[in-house]
Amino acid sequence: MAVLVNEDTRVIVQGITGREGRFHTKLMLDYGTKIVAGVTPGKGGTEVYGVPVYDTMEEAVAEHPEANASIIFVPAKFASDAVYEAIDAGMKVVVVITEHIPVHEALGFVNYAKKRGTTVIGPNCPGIISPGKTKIGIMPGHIFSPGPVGIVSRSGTLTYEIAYALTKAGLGQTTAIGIGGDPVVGLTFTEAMELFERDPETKALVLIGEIGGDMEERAAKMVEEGRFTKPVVAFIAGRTAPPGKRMGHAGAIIMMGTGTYEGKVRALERVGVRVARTPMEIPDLIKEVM
Amino acid sequence: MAVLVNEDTRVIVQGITGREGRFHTKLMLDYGTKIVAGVTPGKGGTEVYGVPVYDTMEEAVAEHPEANASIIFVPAKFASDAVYEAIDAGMKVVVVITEHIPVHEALGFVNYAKKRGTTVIGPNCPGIISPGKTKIGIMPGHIFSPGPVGIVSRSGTLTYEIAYALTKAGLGQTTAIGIGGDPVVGLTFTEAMELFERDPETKALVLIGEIGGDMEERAAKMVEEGRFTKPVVAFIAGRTAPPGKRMGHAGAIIMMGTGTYEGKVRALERVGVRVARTPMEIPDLIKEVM
Amino acid sequence: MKLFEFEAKEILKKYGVEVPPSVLIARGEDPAAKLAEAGLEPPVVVKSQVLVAGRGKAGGIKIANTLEEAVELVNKLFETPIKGLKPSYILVEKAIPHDVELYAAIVIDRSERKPVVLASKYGGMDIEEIAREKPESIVRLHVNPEVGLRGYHARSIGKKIGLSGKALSSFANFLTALYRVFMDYDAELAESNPLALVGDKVIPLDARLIVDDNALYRHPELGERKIEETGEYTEWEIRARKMGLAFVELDGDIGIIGNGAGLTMTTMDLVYEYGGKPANFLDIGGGASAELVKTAVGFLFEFPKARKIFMNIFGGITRCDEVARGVVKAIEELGGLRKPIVIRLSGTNEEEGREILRQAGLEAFTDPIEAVKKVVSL
Amino acid sequence: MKLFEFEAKEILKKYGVEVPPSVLIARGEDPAAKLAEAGLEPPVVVKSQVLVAGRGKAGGIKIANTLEEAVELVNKLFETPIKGLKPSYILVEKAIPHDVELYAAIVIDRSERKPVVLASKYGGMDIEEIAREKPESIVRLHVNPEVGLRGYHARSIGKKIGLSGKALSSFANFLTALYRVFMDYDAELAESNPLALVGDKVIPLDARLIVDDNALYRHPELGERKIEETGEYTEWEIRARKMGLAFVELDGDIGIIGNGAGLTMTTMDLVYEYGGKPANFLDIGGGASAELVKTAVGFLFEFPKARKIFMNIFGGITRCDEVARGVVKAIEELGGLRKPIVIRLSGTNEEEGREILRQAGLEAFTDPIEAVKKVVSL
Repeated sequence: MAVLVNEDTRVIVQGITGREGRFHTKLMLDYGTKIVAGVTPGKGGTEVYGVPVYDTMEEAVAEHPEANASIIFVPAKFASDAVYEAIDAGMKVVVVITEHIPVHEALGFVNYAKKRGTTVIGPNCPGIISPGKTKIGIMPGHIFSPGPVGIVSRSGTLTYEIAYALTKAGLGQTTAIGIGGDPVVGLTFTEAMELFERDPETKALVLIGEIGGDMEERAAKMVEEGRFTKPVVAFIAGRTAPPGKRMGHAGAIIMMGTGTYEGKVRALERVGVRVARTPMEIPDLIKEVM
Repeated sequence: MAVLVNEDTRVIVQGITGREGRFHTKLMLDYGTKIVAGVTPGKGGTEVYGVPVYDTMEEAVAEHPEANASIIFVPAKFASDAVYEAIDAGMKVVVVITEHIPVHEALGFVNYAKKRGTTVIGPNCPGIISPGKTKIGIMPGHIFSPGPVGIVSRSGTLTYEIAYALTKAGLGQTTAIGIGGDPVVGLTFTEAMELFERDPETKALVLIGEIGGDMEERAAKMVEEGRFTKPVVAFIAGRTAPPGKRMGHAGAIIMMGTGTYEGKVRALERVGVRVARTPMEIPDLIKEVM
Repeated sequence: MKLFEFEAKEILKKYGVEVPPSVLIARGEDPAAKLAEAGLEPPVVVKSQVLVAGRGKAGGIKIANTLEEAVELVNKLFETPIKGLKPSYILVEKAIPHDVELYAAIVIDRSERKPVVLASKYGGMDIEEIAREKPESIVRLHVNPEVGLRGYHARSIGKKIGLSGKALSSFANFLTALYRVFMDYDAELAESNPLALVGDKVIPLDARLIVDDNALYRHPELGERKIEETGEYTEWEIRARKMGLAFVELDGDIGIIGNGAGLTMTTMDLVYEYGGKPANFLDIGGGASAELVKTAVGFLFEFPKARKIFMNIFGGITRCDEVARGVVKAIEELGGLRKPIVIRLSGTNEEEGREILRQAGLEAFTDPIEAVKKVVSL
Repeated sequence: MKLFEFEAKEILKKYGVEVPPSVLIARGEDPAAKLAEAGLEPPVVVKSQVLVAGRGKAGGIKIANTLEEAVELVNKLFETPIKGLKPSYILVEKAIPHDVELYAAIVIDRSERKPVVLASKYGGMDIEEIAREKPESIVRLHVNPEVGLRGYHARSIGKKIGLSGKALSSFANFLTALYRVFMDYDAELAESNPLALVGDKVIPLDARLIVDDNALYRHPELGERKIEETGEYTEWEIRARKMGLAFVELDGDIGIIGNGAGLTMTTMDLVYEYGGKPANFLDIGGGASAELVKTAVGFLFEFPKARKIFMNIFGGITRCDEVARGVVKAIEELGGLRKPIVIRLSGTNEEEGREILRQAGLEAFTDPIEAVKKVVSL
């Protein structure tokens, strides 16, 4: 078992003929990800690393009805269309790597996906990996290893840092999900936690948050209400970030009073979630709680 | 029993303080319709024929939680808002009398109503009457009488003509629905027929169609497929209307080849529905089939 | 409201669609000067801007191989009535050589209650003709309004009508632009036929846009269409519309007045059924006042095709006494009973109405069939 | 992109909202002439057009009782820096007498993933202040995007903040217009505070609009905002942005470079944790080239606050060898190792990177904690 994606997941790469799409298709194939098709409008009939390319998702799915997930490397201007296309083509999981998608567009496709029962991961995210099974994303595969720890994270590189520390400490991962750094994302902490709660292999969860928004507070509430029952440890980036400044993708603090480092740590610690001071403490904390 | 509305239906009149709203509130009250509230923005706190008026549907429903239907006399420019407001306030049936609502707006609220489980009747319709029980519309009540015949009609006056003929022939009605003359309406022939099919008191149905669109053809298909099993007779207006001319509300014929009088009669007769040459033949035909 | 070809093309252009280079010449302008200024290279297409269907077959579209010929044709087309109507504008476009003519349109599907895209690889003929001759060529796609018509929908349609590569992209861009126009302009119809395939791009050679009359208040930029310019209405229909009457001219001799579209159409049908021929359709609607009835009756007094008048009223909201008063007023104020009139009154205040007529020397029928037989026999 | 007050008000006006009569004076224009031409009757409000919060408290808003006084104030405000920034425009508005100041805003609720309307009867102070002092006064409504914010939603909110009758209608019209602006302009925030209640209508005394930077390509009409005009950035931040670097200036002395926002923030946190103080945040993002790394290192060489540099790289897409090459290039091409530099390298091509650095005489750490301790100790 794993969360959302595993060795049976069959993937379509949208925007497969672009520089990024091509590069990561190779890396995903090398990792063992089962990529069955690619889509780039106007490039139907070609191949990328042996993967057949189609003009539309409709055709790709007609030829590869087993496909159930897609990953999007399409430029921001066309990325929303690609998400709708993936949802309409029946994908259960859609990973949106693309950065700089207008937030109103994200609102649109995220709400549409929910209605249609599709899980959108991202946008502006590194993707999802179930170590040893499949990697649908741009994370370096070798730093992850199979094991009992779930990871859900708002930050890319920080995920790698912590996953690598866990791996070195002998703590492998069921699944690691980078949910993306944009203000509006398709899969939130609490939604990811519902999935990890139901996954019997996941014995503990690492929550990697950052300043801005209130996802960490909502995660704490979920723990408090007993809707997430497994051990959780957390790390929150941005303790020393000055207020009102946009730190990379960490959004501004507009929702009254929420979004501060202190607020998040307080909310988590109040419900018994241990919050690490440095990413390097995470493996020890996990060992303590597991 | 009756279809959609009966003596238990509790009605809110939207646009109750306007000329039409006020006039028909009086006529509906006289008929025995249970009107519990009216809504006109800015006129909250007043009364119309003893009916309390509120600024919003939200307030009206808070005070009269038993309300389950509304009728809309709001001018075209504001009518769509009123429909959404009624749907959001939890009305099960919304009758839209208003004419001249842009068709793109009708598309919007009709689709929204379907998702929310609300039945919209109209726009541009005379409403619905379950004789002897309730009248939510602008039809003259006295020409209807209780009995076993259902009526569903695209035309207002023609409904009155035929209902009156039925009444004079001793054939009362369970419910008569004027679905409205606009190209896009909330309740179609086939949707109304599903309701009449399930109503045990309705023993036969009169279908009053007109040229344009393909609702009659779809009704015929429903009979053919055994999804409507009661006796049906029909009258179609516009046999001699010249093609391409808009005859009052009967729309132009843009959907290739459909919408002609001949096509509709052929479709209906092919599945055994008797089509009257004049409205006056309807009572005799009903007697024959019932 | 139907837009002229040049208006529809202007709008498409605003939405990023490439249209043929052109110049618009209004009646009274100097065609030679306008053409010289525009600098179009012949051959050019000279197109009468009228709102009637079948304009090409009626001689409203001509090709000119030189500018001199174009000037001649412009002058000629200004004087050529198309289905009875002389144009106020002529559009002169650069001729676009092409091999393939496609069809693309968006309309509202009443039953599905969604916009529907129609496309075919056989453009150049009417959609009805395509439907008859190449029905299997018509690709239909219903648009989920929540998602809109997006690039991938348009590409899927394009593939199904045989396009690929860059032509497919060009078609997809055109179709999504057409959809945005359809939505933004509250259109009942947005169509291009023919939509030419020129190399690997599509160019609309013709464009039609019909805007929902009920939504016109949201589009003040479209301005007012002079009813005379549309070519949709006869002289008497124009007069009626200006008086606020819902009137359609027909070919018979019995003037028809009814209340409600369905009943009025049915009245026409009844007249035919019993051997008569209606001269018109005239619907006074619901709740008509005596004044409106007077206007309607007076209008048919004037309308030369109507040799006699049949008025079929079923009183609901409309009150029979009010109708009767209007008839009497027309007779009293508009020069007497100028044509034979047969009246059927039924419903609300029927007796009062009948009494009012009786005092003016008129007898009303209750049964429409008897009334029809009577009027046909006159 | 934050819009200036006058821009936000122009847009609201286009959407039918009544705003105070005003005149905009650009730096270099003649205030007396502009004021005379505008014909505003005093008293007027003279408002510095800067994009910083708390403008009023910082002395950027003044009242003038005569036009002479207004001219003086305009001249004075042009020379008055607000949080370090002198304005390019001054807006002079007719003062609007009013008793009640409301608050109204629309933002995106990230967790609900819907637009949310916020309103309060206690305007005039920051929403954070209202939330602290009158939390029960804040009315919140999430907008179902399929339906939009319609009149009845706005009326419901208006009633809850105590409005009725015509004032309620005016507020509802304002709020639905604000929502249309919010949607049409891809806004992150659309706000009016204070929104004055004047008799039975509402008038926005201030207006804020922040447009999503990612959607700016859809709004070419907004033009380019000169980064110097925004007052959001320090001189060094402006220089960094023009070089394409994601850089935030801080108060310490350790220059920070990281890859990825989360890791870079964490690097700052680690520096603090071990007693140091970061001079900046500088994120080179994912997959940085040697050239970009060179630019970033060179920038910190110049940046005076950074006395020493700490580079924390975890290689994922970013390759450690590429980063190392960039560091070496900076040293070789930009004048040597101008400041002490501590580098932590881990992940993809870590060994290759370490070797490249070693050849240039630099030793990279593997453990970030050891690296932090080192840089703090320098």
